Amino acid sequence: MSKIHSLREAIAENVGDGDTVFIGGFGQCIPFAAAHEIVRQRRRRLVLCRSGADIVFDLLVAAGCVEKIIAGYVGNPGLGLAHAFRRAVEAGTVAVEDWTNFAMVLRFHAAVLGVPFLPADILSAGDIPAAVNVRKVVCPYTGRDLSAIPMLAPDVAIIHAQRADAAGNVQLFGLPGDTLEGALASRRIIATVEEIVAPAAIRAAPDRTVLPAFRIAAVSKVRFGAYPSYVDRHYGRDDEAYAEWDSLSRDAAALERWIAAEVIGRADYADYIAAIDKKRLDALVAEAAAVRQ
Amino acid sequence: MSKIHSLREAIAENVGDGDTVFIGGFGQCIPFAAAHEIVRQRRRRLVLCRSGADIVFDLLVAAGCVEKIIAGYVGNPGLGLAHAFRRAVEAGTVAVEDWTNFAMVLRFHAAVLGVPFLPADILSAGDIPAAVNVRKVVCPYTGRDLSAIPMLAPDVAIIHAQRADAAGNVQLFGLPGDTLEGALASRRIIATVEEIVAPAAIRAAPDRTVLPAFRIAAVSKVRFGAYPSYVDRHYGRDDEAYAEWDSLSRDAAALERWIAAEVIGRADYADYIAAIDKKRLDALVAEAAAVRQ
Amino acid sequence: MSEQTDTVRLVALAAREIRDHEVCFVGIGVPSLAAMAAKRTHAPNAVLIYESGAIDADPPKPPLSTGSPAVVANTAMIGSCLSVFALLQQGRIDRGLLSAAQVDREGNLNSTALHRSGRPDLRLVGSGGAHDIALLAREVLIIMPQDKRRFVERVDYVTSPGTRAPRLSGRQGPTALITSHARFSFDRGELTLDAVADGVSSAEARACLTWRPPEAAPLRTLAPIDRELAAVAETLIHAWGRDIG
Amino acid sequence: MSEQTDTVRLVALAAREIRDHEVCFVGIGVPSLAAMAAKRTHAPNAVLIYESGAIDADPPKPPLSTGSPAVVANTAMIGSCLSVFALLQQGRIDRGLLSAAQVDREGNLNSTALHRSGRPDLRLVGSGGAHDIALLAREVLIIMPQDKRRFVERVDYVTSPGTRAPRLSGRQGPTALITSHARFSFDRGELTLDAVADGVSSAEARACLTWRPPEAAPLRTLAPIDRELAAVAETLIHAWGRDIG
Repeated sequence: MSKIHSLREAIAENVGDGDTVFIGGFGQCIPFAAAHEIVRQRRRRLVLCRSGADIVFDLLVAAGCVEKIIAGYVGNPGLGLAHAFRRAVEAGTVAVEDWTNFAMVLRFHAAVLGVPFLPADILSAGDIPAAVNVRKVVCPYTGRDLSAIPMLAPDVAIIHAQRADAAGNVQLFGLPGDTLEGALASRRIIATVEEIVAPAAIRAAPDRTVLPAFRIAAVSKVRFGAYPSYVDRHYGRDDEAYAEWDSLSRDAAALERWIAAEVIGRADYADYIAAIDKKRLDALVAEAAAVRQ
Repeated sequence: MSKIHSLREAIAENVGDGDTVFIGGFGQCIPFAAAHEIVRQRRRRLVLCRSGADIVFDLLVAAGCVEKIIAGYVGNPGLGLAHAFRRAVEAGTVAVEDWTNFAMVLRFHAAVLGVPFLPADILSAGDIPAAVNVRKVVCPYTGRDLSAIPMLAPDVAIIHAQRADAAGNVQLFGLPGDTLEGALASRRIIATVEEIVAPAAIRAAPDRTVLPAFRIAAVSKVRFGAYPSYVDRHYGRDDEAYAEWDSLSRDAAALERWIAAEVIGRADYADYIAAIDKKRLDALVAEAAAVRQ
Repeated sequence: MSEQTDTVRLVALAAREIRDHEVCFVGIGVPSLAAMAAKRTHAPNAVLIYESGAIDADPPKPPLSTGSPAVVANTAMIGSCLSVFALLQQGRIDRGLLSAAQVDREGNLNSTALHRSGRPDLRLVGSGGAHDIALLAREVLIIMPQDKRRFVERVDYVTSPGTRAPRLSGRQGPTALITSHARFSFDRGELTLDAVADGVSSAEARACLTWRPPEAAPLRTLAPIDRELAAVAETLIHAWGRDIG
Repeated sequence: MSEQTDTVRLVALAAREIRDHEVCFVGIGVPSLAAMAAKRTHAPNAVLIYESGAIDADPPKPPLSTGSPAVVANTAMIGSCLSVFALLQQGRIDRGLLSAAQVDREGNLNSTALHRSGRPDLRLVGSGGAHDIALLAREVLIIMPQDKRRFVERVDYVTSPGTRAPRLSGRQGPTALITSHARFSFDRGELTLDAVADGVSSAEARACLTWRPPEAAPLRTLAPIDRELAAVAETLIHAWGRDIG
């Protein structure tokens, strides 16, 4: 009954060309290893979705995997634009549906609750409502007009967490952001984790389990699988790597060369991580340890 | 900025006659101490609400505090009927609105989300929909007919948890049931807790905080405040006390005498707890310790 | 007919309806005993969900309440009421297990009130999650003691709708009803005697009904309950220590 | 005019808008620096909420992302995106702090796209939670650098609606806009020069606008920024280490 697979198998079996893919992580636990694997397997025509997306979206766009993005925000947080995304949207090679972060969370939440829409008091003014064709619904008790936020159920969710057991029970510590809404909204869930633990460790702390095994399609152990984002208790955020992406991604040709060498040219994420200065990683690990003494 | 009050003050200041009161706890953390205090202060015409209610509702009904119950279930779990409740409903002295547990959770969830209703695929058949006058709503995207579950925002929520700091940040371990939905749906929240801890203890484990200080009206430290229900890490459930209630509550006169002596006749919950066989409590404490070695 | 008591047969026959790997939404009492018996025998990978929020539970002893320490003690996950009802509405629950004070020909269940002539209705506990499970689980298994008062042509109050209620696609409503004496189906939307327990006649199986239900032709006989399952059921019933039903 | 830099004045004047005990929904960049400065000076009980789910945060250093380790490091509670947006829609957020690429007379904000003649629009990051905050916070504080390109009569794209949008009762939309040089109000639904910073003329305050806004009469002058607040703002800006805006 083990759900443990190599990340290569997990992506090969669960992410198809043209799939709508939710990518988890909000600040922490952004599944970069899985994104690299998607690039390596040259998936095409993906529809990416989530609330606020960071440079993991930019990477997938730059690598030519993406046809459309459905999101509330796509950028390099605190630094500015996602340059590959900006170029692709301006060139018309990637379509974008502009929602808001709350709207995206509600779209997933509707799918989690199994209903086709949820009412909300957003998307009632400005240019977003017309751009996404949001419809109205009237409260049958109060007569109040609300926006009907349509459910969104992705084909597959890709998330990263601290740990899971072989059965696929996933435990996430620290900020979940919109990860659990997006995952539970999706038909299939792939989880990468820092460590695989015994079932007894899960059942000794069941209020730490955030996704039950029966909802998980595959679990892959990938140490540093969310680098350069961070994982509470494991490693800090490599802000400098985000700044490096800001520089690198301004030049389309240089970015293409980097992807060829550092993503497609690597056997797997361990190979990519092995090439990073060990002192740099050690410092991030020390930083995480300092937060929770 | 301390929110710490005696339970007497917390109830006196936050629970008024005629209030709609959410009572938290699902299996664990049922706030019996707070209920005893409500009885002792002779609150009247309360409207009690939650999803599945146990004998804490029966006690409040028997003590004459209740005008109406809005719930999905009222009973003595595993043992059968809530006898005082049954007598009161049959005599017409307490009104009851019969929802379902999911419907009640959605009513609170709508209030938490700040919307007047949520769509759902329940209350579409059987005798419940007409009894509670549920209305329909049509999905503007799919044309699908759904039930519109109306929001319910209680005046005050009363909950029990393991710990809080003086500012009012509450941490709950183990089963929350519908406690957090009901609390966050309510205008005011009163929390009783087993222990008050330093703010640093809260901020060292922020992913354990379930209610933020700014939403809390009052915190009271009441050791064994959820007895005879249980509190994960503190004490087990006194199943025998539930069985004793089943016997006792069958006789209205005997029950009235018991309430006069054991609730109204006690200075506070500590006084009530002090009268319980210490071996019995020790066994429950040992039981809880055994669960999480 | 074997030496097994009615309660052992009730729990064991209900347990046999549960397939391995199924995701089951479990109520307290017989439903929980049956689900636990299945998980301890032929369905070790059944995923038991209790409405308190316990997901993939494996209680060490029969819980008195859906939120009892036993439900939580060995569970894989603690969610909330909202999270498990969301799974239910999403269509991710294969089988809901229900019992009630009354059941009728169409599988309607009553756990709200019983009519009494010349007196107010006898007030019961209400739906709990039963109404929700009846409408939203992919299949519903009804478990009832062999008790004539509990089988009526039309329930006094429809708490949990039966076979005639409209439902989302893939939600079948009641598909089987188990007693200590028989298995009933709802193949044509109506309670239908599908199979009798080993050693039970069709007349005995029907004795809990005031009407004559359709019968499958030919009427099957259920395989005898094996010793292991009977022993597990007996252990659980003993640990439960209260009335069944 | 004092020695304080424009960025120090921008952060400090914005910080002064935040009252103690207010519940603030805080975006990254200047809004976060202003909220942190307020919390470290006159508003120690301000409750800072970040859309990542951090509630009652007290970041040890300016976070680069709304979900950065600094946001979480010293927070009282970690919820989810859903739980904090729920608080927002419930009406429990006193003040939302926003910045944007463009703002117009009615307080509409644009963070989605900029028109360019003869070329495709310049694509920006999108709403994030800004649209939601603009509609649902009880009051919205807009914080903008003194930069002529960012003040337009009509924004190219209305990401976050301004004063004219219909809202739930108690939700006022933008009530103030702070630059390094002035405080603007939206008292009549339109950007109105309300007060100038100490040592700034009304012409200087208006220099970022291509149009002449209404002015409060008499036009107030804001109190000088005290040394403590200026020092805190400067420390935060230094730790931020990136462009403001």
